[in-house]
Formats: sequence, structure tokens, C-alpha cells
Amino acid sequence: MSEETTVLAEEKDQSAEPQKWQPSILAILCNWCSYAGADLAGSARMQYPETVRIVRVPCSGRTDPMFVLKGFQRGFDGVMVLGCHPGDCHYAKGNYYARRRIALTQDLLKSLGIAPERFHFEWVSASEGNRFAALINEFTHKLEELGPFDGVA
Amino acid sequence: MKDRVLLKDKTGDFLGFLAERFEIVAPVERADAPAEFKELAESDVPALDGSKPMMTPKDYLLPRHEVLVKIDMAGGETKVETPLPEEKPRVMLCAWLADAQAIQVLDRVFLDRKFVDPYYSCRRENLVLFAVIPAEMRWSWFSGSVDDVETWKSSVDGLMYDLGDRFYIESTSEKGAELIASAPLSEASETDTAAKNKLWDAFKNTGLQPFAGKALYENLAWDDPIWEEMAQKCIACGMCSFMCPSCSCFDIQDETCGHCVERYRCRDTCQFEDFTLMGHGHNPRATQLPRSRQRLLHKFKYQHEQFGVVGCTGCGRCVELCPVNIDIREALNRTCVEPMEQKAEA
Amino acid sequence: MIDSQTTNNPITTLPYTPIPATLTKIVTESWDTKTFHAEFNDEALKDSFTYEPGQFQQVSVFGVGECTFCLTSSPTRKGHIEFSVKKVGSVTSALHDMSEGDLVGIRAPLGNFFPYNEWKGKNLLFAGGGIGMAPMRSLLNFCLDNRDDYGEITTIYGARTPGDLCFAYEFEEWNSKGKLHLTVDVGDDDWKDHVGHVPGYLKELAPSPDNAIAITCGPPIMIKFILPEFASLGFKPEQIYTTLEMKMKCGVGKCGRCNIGSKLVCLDGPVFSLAEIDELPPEF
Amino acid sequence: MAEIQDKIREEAKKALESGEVGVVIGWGAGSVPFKTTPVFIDKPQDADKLVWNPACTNNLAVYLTRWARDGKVGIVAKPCDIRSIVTLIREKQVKRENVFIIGLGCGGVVDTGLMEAGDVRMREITSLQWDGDDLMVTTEAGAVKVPAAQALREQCKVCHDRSPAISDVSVGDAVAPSEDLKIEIPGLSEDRQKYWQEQFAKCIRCYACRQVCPACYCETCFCDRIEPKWTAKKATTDEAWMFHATRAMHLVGRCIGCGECERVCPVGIPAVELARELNAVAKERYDFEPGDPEAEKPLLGAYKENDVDPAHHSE
Repeated sequence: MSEETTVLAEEKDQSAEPQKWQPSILAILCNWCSYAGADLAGSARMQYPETVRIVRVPCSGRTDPMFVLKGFQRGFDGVMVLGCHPGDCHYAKGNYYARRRIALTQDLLKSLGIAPERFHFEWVSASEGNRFAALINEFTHKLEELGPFDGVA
Repeated sequence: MKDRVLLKDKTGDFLGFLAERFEIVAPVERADAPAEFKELAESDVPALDGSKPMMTPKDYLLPRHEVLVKIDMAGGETKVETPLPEEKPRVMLCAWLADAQAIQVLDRVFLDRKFVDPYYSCRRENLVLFAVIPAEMRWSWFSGSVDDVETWKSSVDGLMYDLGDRFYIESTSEKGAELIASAPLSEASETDTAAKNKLWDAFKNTGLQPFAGKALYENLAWDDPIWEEMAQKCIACGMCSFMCPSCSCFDIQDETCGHCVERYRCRDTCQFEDFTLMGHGHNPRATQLPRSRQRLLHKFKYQHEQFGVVGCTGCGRCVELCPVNIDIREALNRTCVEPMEQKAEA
Repeated sequence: MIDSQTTNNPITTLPYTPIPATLTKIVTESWDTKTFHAEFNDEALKDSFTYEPGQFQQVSVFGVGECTFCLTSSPTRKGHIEFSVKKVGSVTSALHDMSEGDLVGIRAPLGNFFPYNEWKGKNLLFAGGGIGMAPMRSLLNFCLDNRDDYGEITTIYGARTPGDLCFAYEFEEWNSKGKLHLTVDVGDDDWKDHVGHVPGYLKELAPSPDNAIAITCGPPIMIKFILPEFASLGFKPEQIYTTLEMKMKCGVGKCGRCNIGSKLVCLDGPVFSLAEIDELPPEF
Repeated sequence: MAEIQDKIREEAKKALESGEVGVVIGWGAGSVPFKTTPVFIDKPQDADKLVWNPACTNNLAVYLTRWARDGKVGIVAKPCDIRSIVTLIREKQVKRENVFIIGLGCGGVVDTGLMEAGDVRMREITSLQWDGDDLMVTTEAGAVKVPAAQALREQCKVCHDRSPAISDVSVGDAVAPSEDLKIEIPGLSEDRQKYWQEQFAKCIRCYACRQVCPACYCETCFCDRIEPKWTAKKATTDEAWMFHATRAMHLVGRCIGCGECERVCPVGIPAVELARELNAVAKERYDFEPGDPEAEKPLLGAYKENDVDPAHHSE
């Protein structure tokens, strides 16, 4: 099995519901910015829910819409993709390609009847550890309001 | 054996009678899709008259997705469990006769050989089978061309002929006779019997092809140019096999979820490239040509050699549905009849 | 017919259900091939389990899938079964990653077997290439263990390089109780035996077809060239046996992918005589 | 109609005789009068096997990746089929110089399923012809006129481009675009999540939709890959969801809306709908149309600095 699918299979299993339901989140992070941002948040001991499962990708441009769809198929309550701010891509333009693809993925989810709030796309830089933690908290609250995702089938 | 009739406005009583004794399996109407065979729930509307396209009864006897084995590896111990379907008396209503005959083919594969398939057998063993002859035959049917359909009556326990406001119910086995003798049905009149006979003749003579009555299994040639012609057009989807009442090839796959493994089977078809592809890369049917040939030869030659029955029963689904209009009837006429005629001329 | 039917082997009633077995020993045969020894966890089955040379089994790595292997051990050597695995796909790779003590699932015995009863008193000639030795090893050891039933037992075994030869630990036995001829395509500094392909070596050795049965197994290319050699030595199709390989899933005649014409390799095979193969369409 | 058919045959014959192409892919008479079947004509004298009638539904561009790889082939193509060819050329699956397009104007093709739902007895049909806007169904009992609205395929009712976008020879006159009708899919506008669950629950995973699709040209589809296993082979709703959702995503900027996937689906899943909705978005947001020969780069193989930013969308 590839790294991605292994992660998806295992993570969902581990995120078996604790006493109080907490939304499970699949976060796909660019190695150069948001992943570093998450690292920063961690080393600064910032608090954010532990039900986030992080998949590191070399660039938000590597984010195949299938990753997002697979996340929902496996029953994550929310999926999030974070990349470098426009103009800041480590590979010059990967996030520009990602931008179109992700925008259309949002539209596809809408067409499929999945609440748009369950998918979140944002630009987060390596220095924005604070913002990373805040985003996760915010997304978690939003998902708590929405309630558990009832799955694709 | 006394035949009887079911007035259509009394269908509810008849189904009620059956429900007390059996699990009823019947085609259930679906929006924008062919009716599907399933165990009848209260809210379900059965499609009893057989006039519209329907999925095949194999979808019930051999589900598209069936868990064969569950393996639980939690706590370092390995438990292997075999979830068999419940054995209970079942009655299957309103399969097309061609589909009911196709169950004979499935029986040969799943019950007759050295190993009995326990999953199939649980559903099949206590099944009473009633086929339907609809008021009008579908344009694509050609059952009378593949076999002597009179002999098919013994493959079912009874037949329901759609005579407009009523079904004429004919029993063709002891089980069937017992059932209709005690069921809330009316007596058949001579007019009913005459109408039924007429309908039977229509079924027998429906879509008769030039190859009818010819021993196809003797005449299908390995090196016929038709295979190449079919392979050219074929887009290699699996519709003809998946919608076929007698195609039963399957794949077995494992799925892991945490400490649990589910081993399931699902449909597969000789039309897919990876069907015979081996781990080390060799594929005995590496191109579409042998795959197209396999489908026809399997039905008309190999299964005849193996079981003495023809694998195709002329239900016409592949004829109607093939995206590129590869018509099995045309192929058979071309491969068998034309060379025979040419031989006769020469 | 063999009597797995009368034993307590669940395969007769639940043919898809793998039986847990533990890998007791793993032998590295060559850079890409390992031989696994397995014992059923169920003690009663372990004792009663019986099979015939030539039969095969389905081995499960739970969660990855199932794969077909011949039973390469001889039924005369009881207590455990053996299978040799060349690393090619996902299941075989998973097996290669396993250690002694790990658990597998086994469905066996499946398929037909070599008609050794009809061969009593005859000379047997084994000609194998590479991993093709695995299905023949079961029969070879079986015949060596019933040595008095047979005439000469000669083995010609070839591989690409000396390092590719499997079962080296049994060569001595094969050569003392019978006669063993080894050959490799490419030798090395230590290689003292024959160098060349199996078909060519067969021609050189020129065994007599009189009162003999030839059993051959190996890669398709070897089979292609060895059959004419047998023919020119005077072997008739009825005297030549091999095992065929097709993709299998169920192993019990249901899943429908291992047919060659109207024969199913999993039920009617894997052992076929050349006379039988000549009747089949050329699609394997 | 008959003149157009004659012209198709003539052009095919010319192209074969001159040796410009080795084969012409077109429609031939089907096994029944209300169907046609793809034919591969490689001899000039066989050009008379080509037909043109309201049942010429197949999008023959699906064969190009296989046939036009090593040499030049002729193809008889409706405007929608040509849009597929445009996509294949843009995505470098086919070289423009390897296809000789005999382009047709087209007012739409028929949906035989709709005819069957009407009163037409399929067995008795002897021919199908257009008569103005109506479909003339000739049967053993006589001729019946079926209004276009009842006979046309849904996709044809909303087709904007009824004349060839590109071609080497164009047969027949330009056809006016249809009035802007909408495709109404019952149930779709309500609970979409539930709607698609019900649809995908029907899927039998026969892959006819994928195989018939000229835009699904991958050598190995993601769902046939063993590692990583993106979708399991089993026909359960969630796996079918994964298959169809991913396929829709793969079709953005590729699907030209010919509706073949929907036509061939044996269980009536309107598979084209998801891709069609996405393409409507692509048109509005990125001014991209898959069938447009002027569009040089694939939709997702390009970007603009001022593209819509989805990050601010989700706020």
C-alpha cells in the first residue's frame, strides 16, 4: 500500500470516537509552509485538537483531488488542504495549479451534496504557527456545529 | 397437476399466502433502472409481469458483493469466520424463463463440481422457482434458437403466463403443484388454457435465428475472422457479462480495516484485461481477440462440453445493451451458419 | 481419487475458508526464492492432513490476498507442508517479508496429481528449470521414498546461474538414491558441472524412452524447446507430463479464470500429459 | 439524409483510394434497424457499408487512441465527436495530422429507450429517418411520427455546437444550435447527497461508462491500479461513489458532454451530470470549454495569476 492510503486507513481507525465526539479532520499540508507551520505550532505548545490527521505532501500542487475524496469516503468529518501563499511556492507555481484544482474539487463536493463547510482550503506560511492552530480550532468548531459526517454511502 | 389462475387484483392475497411460508424473492421496481431481485419488504412493489427489462436473478443468488471470510486478528489471536447466508425456504417469482434456465448453468458451476459453493447453496437449496412468460416477448429474446425450450419447463417449479387481467399458473414440478393447489387461486377455464398455449408458442418462436437447431458447439471455430471483427469494436467493458444471467466469474479480494480483514468476492469478467494476468506478467489472453472468443466459446462450446448445457439462454440483455452493438446472434449466425452454407454449396 | 474428502479437512465443506497455519521454517533458496515450511495450528488437522504429489494450495497473507503455490513437499514426509515462492507480486512480496512464527492461511489440497500409481516399475526422468523444480520436487521425493516401486530415477535440473538453483540441500539425496544432472546457463569460477540449457543437456544425455515417463516443468520458453527434444528421443506424448500454470483465484472450479478450453486447470489440472495438452486450444 | 450518407461514402472512398488513410472509422448498419455499430473500413469498395441515420449515436473518437497511434485514420464524426477529438489532440493523445475528419452537421441522435417507453414496438421497426424536426419511424404496420422532443437524447436537446468545430471535409450544411433547453433530472435538485447515494447504489462496476468515454484514455485507470488501491473492486455504494466522483474530477476540462456514459449505463446512472456541472463552472470561471479548438492548454494544465481563490471562497 502506498503511504497515502496507509495513512488514511490507519488514521480513521485510530480516531475511533472518544467519549465526547470530536470531528475527525484530514489535513493535507504542504511540506514547505503549512507543515512547517504545524511544526511551529507544536513546538510552541499551542493547543489544537488531536483528532487532526496530517498528510504531508511536497507541495499543495501534489494534492490530488482523490486525496480529498478518499478522505470523505473513509468517513472523515472534514478535509483541509493548506498550501503556500500565492507567489510563495517553493516550486514557483505549484500552488497556482493547486488553486484551480482545489476550487473545482470544492465545486464537485457541492455537486455531490457534501456540505461545502466540510472542506477547507487555506494559504498558511511556515511562520504562521499561530494561524495554523487557530485554523484547526476554527474548522473543528465549524464541524462540531455541523455534526458528524454521515458518509458517502 | 391442475393449473390455476391468479386474477391480478388478487395478487396481494397470493403474495400474503406465500409470505407466510417463504421468503419471497422477486424483481422490485426502481426508478430509472431495471427492477432488481431482492427479498420482498413490505414497501416494495414487485414487478411481476416481466414486461420490462430487469436485472438477473443471479444478483440475488450470487450477490455482486459477498463477504466470504472474516478474519479477526485483534489481540494477537486469529479468528477465521465464515458468514454463511441463512438457509430458509424461499420462493423466487417472475424470473424470465431464460433467466431461470440460466440458474441451471449456475447450479452446474456452484453445486455440481467437486466442491459445493456453500454461499450459493444456502440460497439455492430450498428455492421454489416460478418463471414468468410476459404478455409480449422482448425484441431481443432468442431462447428458442439456443435450445429446446420445452425442456426448460423442468428447470422451474412453475410458470406464470401473463394473460392481461390474470396470470395463468402452470406447475411443472411436484413442489410447484402442491403450492398452487393450496394457494388462493381460481380455477383456469379452457379459454385461459388456450390463451396460455398461444403465449407459450409465441415464446418458443420468438426471435428464431438461422442458427437455431444447429449444433453450435461443433461448429464454432477457433480461427474464425469474426473474433477479430468483434475485438476491433469491443470497448472491453464488462456489461455483457455483468448483465448476463449465467456469467458467474468472480474475483476475490481482501480488505483490511484495523485488525479485521474481510475477504469478499465481487463480479469479474473475461472481458477485462487483468482477468487472466498473472503475477509475473504473463497473460494467456493478452489482447481483446482471445477475450472476445472466450466469451462465446465458453458459453456455446466449453460449458456444453463440461455440463451438457448451453451457457447462453437467449435473454437478449447483451444484445440490447452492448454499447457498440456487438450482437451475439449475428456473430453466431456468421460463425456457424454461413460456413455451413458455403460448405453445402461447394 | 485422493481422500481429502474423508478427512476432517474443512476445505470439503467450506472451500473458501483459509485454515490458519504457522510458518515454522523459512529457507532462502536463491536471491528471489524462498521455501516456506508451514504447520496447521489445529493439531488434529496437522496429523490427518494428506495430499498427493502435484497438488497445489492457496496461501493467504491476511489483508494482502491469496496466491497459488504447488505443494513442494512430499506427502511421505508428514507433519508440515512446504511451498516455494518466487517474489513477483504483492502477495509473494508480503510472504518474503514474513518471519518464522508468522501466521498464514492455507486452503489445500487442490487440483489433480501425478498418476504415479500407473508408473510403478517404470524409469522416471525429471527435467526441470528454475522454479519449475518446485512442483516436481514433491513427486521426486515421494518416488525416492518409495524407491522400490520405480526403476531408474534421473533428474536434470537447470537454472540461470548456480545461485539460482533451489533445493541444493537435497541434491546429495537426489544423486545417491537416483541420478542428478545439474546445469546452468552461466557458470561461475566454482561451477564444475554442465553449462548450457536444459533441452540441450537432455539431448546430450539422451535417455531412453523405453519403459520411461518424463516429467518436465519450467518456464514456458524451456518447455517450448524441451518438448521437441523429448520427441526426437522417441518419447510419445502419453509419456510426457507437466504442470500448467494459469491465474487462479478460487482454486475450486468456481471463479472461472483458469480455463483452457473446457478444462479448468484448478480441477482438471494442474497435471496434464502432453497427449492431453495437445487436445487443448493453444491459450496458456 | 440519404445525400449526406452518399457523401460520407464518397469521401471515405476517396480518402482510402488516395491512400491518405488506411482505415475509415464510421457507423455501419446495426444488427437491428434502430441501432448502428462502429465499422472499420479499410477497402474503398467497402465504403458503402457506412451509414448515416438518427441512430448514429456512438462517439467514435473513443477508438482514436488505439487506431491513430501509428498512422493516419479517417473518422466520420458528429460535432460532439469532433469536440472529443479536439480534446484528444490538445492533450496529445492523438496527433492532428493522424486524423482525417469527415465532419457532419447534426441535429441530434435518438434515444431508443425513450422510443420504447412510447408506443413504438421495437421488433417491428424497419427504419429510422428524420423528417424535418420529427423522427419518422417506419414499422411493418406503417410509419409513425415521433416529435423530436420525445425521441432525442437529452444531451442533444441542449447541444450548442451542431456544426463541426474542425474537419478535413465537411459534409452537409451547418445546423443551427438548439434553443437553450435545460436538462431536468428528477430528484437531483433536492437532497443531492441522498440523490447520488441512490444512484451509486445501483452501480454494478461494469465500467461501460469509462470504456465508452473518449476522454477516459488512461492506459491504466486509477481504479485498476493495485497500489495504491484507490477504489476496491466491489460494487458497494461507497466504492462506486469514489469511482464516479474521481472520474468526474478527471473529466473536468475533458468531458464534452456527448452523454455516451449515460447512454450505455445499464442501470441508468446519469454519470455525465457531475462532469457537466463542473464544466459549466469551468466555462464561467476560467472561460474554458473542452471542445474549443482555440484553447491551447488543458484546463488544469494552466493557471492565471488572478484565478479565483478558493481560500477566500470557504470563508
